[in-house]
Amino acid sequence: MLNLVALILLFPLIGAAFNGTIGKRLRKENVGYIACGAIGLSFFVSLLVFCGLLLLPPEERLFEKQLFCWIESGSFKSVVGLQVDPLSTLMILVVTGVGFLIHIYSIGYMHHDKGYHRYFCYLNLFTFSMLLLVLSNNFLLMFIGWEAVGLCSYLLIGFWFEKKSASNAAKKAFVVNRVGDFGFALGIMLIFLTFHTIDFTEVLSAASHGNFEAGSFTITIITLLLFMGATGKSAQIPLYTWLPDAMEGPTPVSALIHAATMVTAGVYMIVRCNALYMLSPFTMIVVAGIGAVTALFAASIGLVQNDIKRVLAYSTISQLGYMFLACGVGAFTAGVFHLMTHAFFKALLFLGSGSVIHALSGEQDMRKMGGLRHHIPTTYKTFLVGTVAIAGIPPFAGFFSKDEILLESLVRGNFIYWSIGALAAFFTAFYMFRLLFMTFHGESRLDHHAAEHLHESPRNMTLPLTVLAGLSFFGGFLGIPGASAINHFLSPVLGGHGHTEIPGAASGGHHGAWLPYLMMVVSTAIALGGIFLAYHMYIKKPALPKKLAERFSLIYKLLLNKYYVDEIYDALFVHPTKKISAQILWKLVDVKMIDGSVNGIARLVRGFGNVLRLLQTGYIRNYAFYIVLGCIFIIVFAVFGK
Amino acid sequence: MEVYLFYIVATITVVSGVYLIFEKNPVFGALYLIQTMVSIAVLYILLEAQFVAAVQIIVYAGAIMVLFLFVIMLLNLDIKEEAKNALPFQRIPAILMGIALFTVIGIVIKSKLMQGKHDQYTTAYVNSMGNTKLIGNLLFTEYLLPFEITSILLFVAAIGAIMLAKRKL
Amino acid sequence: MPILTLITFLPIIGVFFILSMDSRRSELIRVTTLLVSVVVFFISLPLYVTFDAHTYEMQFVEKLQWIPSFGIHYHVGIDGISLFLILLTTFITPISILASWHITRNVKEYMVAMLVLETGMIGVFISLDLFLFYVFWELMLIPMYLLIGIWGGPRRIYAAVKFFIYTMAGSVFMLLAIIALYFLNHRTTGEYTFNLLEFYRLDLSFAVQFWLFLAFAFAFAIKVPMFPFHTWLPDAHVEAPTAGSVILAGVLLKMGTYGFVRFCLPLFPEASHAFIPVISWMAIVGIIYGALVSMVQDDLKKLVAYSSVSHLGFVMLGIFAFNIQGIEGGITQMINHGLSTGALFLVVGMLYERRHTRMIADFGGLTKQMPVFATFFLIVTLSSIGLPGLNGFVGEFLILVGTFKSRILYASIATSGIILAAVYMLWMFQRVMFHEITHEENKTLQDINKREFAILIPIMLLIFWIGIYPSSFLRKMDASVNHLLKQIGEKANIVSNVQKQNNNITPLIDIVPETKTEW
Amino acid sequence: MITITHYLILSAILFTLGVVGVLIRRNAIIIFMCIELMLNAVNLSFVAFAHYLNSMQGQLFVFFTMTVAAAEAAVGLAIIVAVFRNKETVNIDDINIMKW
Repeated sequence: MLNLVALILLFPLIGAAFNGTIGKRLRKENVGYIACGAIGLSFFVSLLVFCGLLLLPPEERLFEKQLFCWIESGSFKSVVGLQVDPLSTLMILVVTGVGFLIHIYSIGYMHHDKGYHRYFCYLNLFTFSMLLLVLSNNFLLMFIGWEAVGLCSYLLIGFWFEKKSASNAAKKAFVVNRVGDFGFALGIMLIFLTFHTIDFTEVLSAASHGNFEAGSFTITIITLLLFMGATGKSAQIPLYTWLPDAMEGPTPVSALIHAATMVTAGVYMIVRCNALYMLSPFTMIVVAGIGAVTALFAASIGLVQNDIKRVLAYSTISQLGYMFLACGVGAFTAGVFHLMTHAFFKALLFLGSGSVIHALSGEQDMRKMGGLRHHIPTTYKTFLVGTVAIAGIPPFAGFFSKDEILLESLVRGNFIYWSIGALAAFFTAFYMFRLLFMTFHGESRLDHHAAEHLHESPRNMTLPLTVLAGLSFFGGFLGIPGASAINHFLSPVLGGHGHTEIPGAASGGHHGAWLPYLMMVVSTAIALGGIFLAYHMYIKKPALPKKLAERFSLIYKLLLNKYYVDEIYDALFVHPTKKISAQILWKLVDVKMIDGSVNGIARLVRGFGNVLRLLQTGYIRNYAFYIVLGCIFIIVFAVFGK
Repeated sequence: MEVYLFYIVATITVVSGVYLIFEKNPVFGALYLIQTMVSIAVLYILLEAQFVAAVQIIVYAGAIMVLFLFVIMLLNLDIKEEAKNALPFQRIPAILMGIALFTVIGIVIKSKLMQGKHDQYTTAYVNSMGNTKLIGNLLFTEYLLPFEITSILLFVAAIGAIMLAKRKL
Repeated sequence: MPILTLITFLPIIGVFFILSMDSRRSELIRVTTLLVSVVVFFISLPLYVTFDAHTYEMQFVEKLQWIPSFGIHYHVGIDGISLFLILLTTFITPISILASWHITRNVKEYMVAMLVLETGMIGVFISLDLFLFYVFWELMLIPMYLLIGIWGGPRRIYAAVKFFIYTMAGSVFMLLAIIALYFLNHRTTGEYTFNLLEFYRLDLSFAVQFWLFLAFAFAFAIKVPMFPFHTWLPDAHVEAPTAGSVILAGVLLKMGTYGFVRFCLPLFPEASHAFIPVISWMAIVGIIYGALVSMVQDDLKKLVAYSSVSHLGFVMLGIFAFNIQGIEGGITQMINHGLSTGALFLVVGMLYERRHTRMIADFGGLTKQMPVFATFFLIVTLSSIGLPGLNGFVGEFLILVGTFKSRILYASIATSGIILAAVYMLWMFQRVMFHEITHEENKTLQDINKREFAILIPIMLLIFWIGIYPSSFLRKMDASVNHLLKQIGEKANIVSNVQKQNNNITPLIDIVPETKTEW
Repeated sequence: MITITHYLILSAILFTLGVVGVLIRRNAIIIFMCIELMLNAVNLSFVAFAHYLNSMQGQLFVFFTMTVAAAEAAVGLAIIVAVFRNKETVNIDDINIMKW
């Protein structure tokens, strides 16, 4: 069954090619069926592969299928090969599974759009690229997928290209990602230089077999470079700025690409290279630090945003920060686990918000919503599940994964990580319930036009919501402490480390067995605290937020304007580059200096010629004069020359 | 006797040449040129080239210079024709250069660089046969080809002159 | 069958055909020209198929005496390095002829120029005799000069003259160096010949190598063009007709880089080694500088022209990495640049034909009117950015890997070029294709027609082919590049040994032939 | 005794006069006449040489020179007439377009 793995890639590619070439001439339903069918088949094959993998004994769960030699030049070799192991299988299941649901959802959501076929072509292409990313067996192939998902993200953010903001956001996303890719590419080169191969299996086994000392300089540089790529793709400080803007794309895209799958590629990559990262304590500190700071930073911005999708975007950044925090402290399983649960509930939340937006004919500002729970009950119910899940209330999925990360950050990391994480969790609970209350509770603040068209979404949109709600509820049980299925499943990839036993039981350390249970209580309490505060502020005393905003106007403004990071980047990088390029490099160096000197030489020659031209008066007598002069010289030369 | 004759004729030749180049009126210029040519014809006779002397007078002084005069009269040129002088500064250098040229040529003459081999046509030999007859002989035997080419040249020149002079082609 | 001679001179035969035609029957002339070039392309295909990838020896060699008294031969042949450049030439020419369908003024002369150009270009790549090489090198200059100068834009004369003089200035030095080689070879072997393969065997002292390298490099650096010799390029590109730009970018610029690989490196290995830092820095500055300047252009063609400076900086960097990845990457990137930049010029040309403007500000929102065009444009743009899976990536990445192997710093700086490439290309794409349509004229634009479709499709196929399965290209050049590296390595050793033995460096004056002409 | 040198000096004087005339005069016809003067000077040298070398070739060459002079005069004067017709002048300083 594992041999079927290539089919997983093939179906979405065919779907994309089909819709891309003749989709325009097909009927809308068929376009949707083709796209969903492709992903559905892909999901089905993924399940088969998953089963096939389960049938193998845990140590042998690594399968490589080599397709063809892609680049070979001297000792540099990159083979197009697919690698099936627990990690990639988990990823393809998430990608195709969530992807399938989002495809179905899109049929309803994008129904009125003119670029219907284009949309599904891109979406299929994205799925293909993402699957390539997670299935690749070497760094360079992964880089293809890495860039290709970036491309699809570019295309889909800029899907409504007529909107200036959308195309700007698309470009920003691509360019910022490129900055990260710059690091990734250099990382790959350094890997090649160090290991003489870029194959995952070979590199990682070389790394884990002790050829390198822990803290080796080269490995630190490699991992930092790779992490640079991850910060770009997974929207971490300092390269996160593209993700909020990416919400200009259609909402299902935000759900699929900018919440569930693509943005987690960075986490996937770090987990994939865990053997390398474990060798570099410094990088691990950087990863954990950036993850923690991002989690808090983004959550704090999320507190005051009014655009429903932007809140979710900052939430995504924040949650990704959690995942990096987990990776950074070495709890890779927790990272992957949170990746998975996050994919469920964040996809659910985005699709839910999409449903809201759909119901309100495109309104995204939460200040113009309110009291929607009676009008769109299914959306409300599923959204509630998602919100509770992300806030971290047991027994929803988010609770288990987030709790595990917090626990690990305390156990493996230190108190600072934990407190940052806990504060971010508090913020998360607060802003998510703020969002919920502002959207679905309270009085309706809809404008007239939107209120008239208010309607629940069609079945093909609510069905994925329901399924995702179910996953958000049950997904957490895959990783309940003590009997974690996911831990067990991933352990061959993570080879010992990153695999968490109950700390007290495993090592008999100083924390004691009571710690996990205490932590559960604490994190639940934090979440409940956030929820209560939100309830207090937005249901009980709706005037309070305004007062607070006035009271702390400086902080409020700072948060509302996202710490002015975009403006700072503009002032620091974008404008100077443009200015220098245009004014100095082009107009001065190129035109004035280089071309000027070239033309100057030409002018010099011409000037000299002009002087010589004066000899050419046009007067015959003048010419005759020179002739005679010449004759005299010739005679003198002939007579006296010798 | 010959010496005096040479100096007298040479003086006349040079003086009329000088007049030619400084004379404002072209008609007078032409007359001075004729004077020069006649003097040169005298020198030819002194050099015992009677045929050439005759041709000099007939063709040069007679035909060519008459043509010049015709044209001068035809164009009705007067002194004012030379009103525009674009190169006034060239006058003195030109004269100086003329002197230089003369000096150089003089040095060449003096340095006896020019040598030639003596031929059989001594004065006695020529006189025994007659200058004209000898030239005729040579022209139509040894120098026939250049002679014929000369005729073509004249023919072409005649056509060319007619073509140029015609108002409309 | 003498394929090389056939493909080189078939266009000239075509020229005679066209000359005999009535110049008013422009359609017939166009079709004939296209036919000739297509036939040339198909004849050139067996080169690829029958090319033996296992040997570095020159293949399809033809050698005839031409001017025996000077030891000049008609000596042609190809190896894995020139193979693809020839194919690129025969591939690009029909496309650019097809892209010149709109030329209505002096069609006959235009097509003649195109065909002569093709002969010149192919000749440059196949010549193994330096004299022959120089003849072809100059031959291809003239039709290009005419193409720019006659069928170009408003400042065409300035651009054409600039192009011509720049190239001439460089090639004069090259001619001097060729003649010097000729006499040097005579001094060592006692034989007068222009045979490149003979020259390869020469052991030159470092000082001699130094100056000769400089002379050759000057000619080639102008042609590439490397910073700071690039300023002729934007002018030439902007003023040239579409086909002229395509050929200029697609093939002519490659002659510079090809020259480095074919002549500078194997002939003067020691000097090349010594020049690595200089050339590499020039290349790096070119990469960054070209990208930055490209970013702020408001003329589409100028933007693409400056991007060429950036791309060719990569090629040069790769070649001067002196390892297999770098050089193979460089050669691949030459082809890639020919395809993607050529295609970009085609695309810009299509816009120009419709709107008669190249200013970015005059466009915007074209995707709505021209969806198919937008797709092609996007693919070409991405290929130029170097998106993995498309052709640009393979070359760029190999170059960077190669450079990284030899000098990490260079590669690190150069890699930032890929960020800038994304910035300027996507920004341009966005301004041209996205947003709402702001100009009334753009609301009635036609999507691409069948002819334009036929122009772009072959390029797209190759873009994907090279991107997805580059092995079919890399494999053919392996042996030749390996041999080249060996040649450089061996000769560099020999020379350095010789120098160790006798420490005095031969003065340059020495290379002047002893026979002085008496006045 | 009159030697060849006398004749050659005389010839040189005449020739130089012709040259100077060409250089300083502006009337095309006079310039033409100066050229004739130069031709005569050369003819004189020819004849002088012929005499002192006992040769006939000099005299024969004079004959040819005269023919050329005649042809030249005919064509040249025709040109002058043609120019005069167009430009109403024979001042060669007015005819100065010979500079490209």
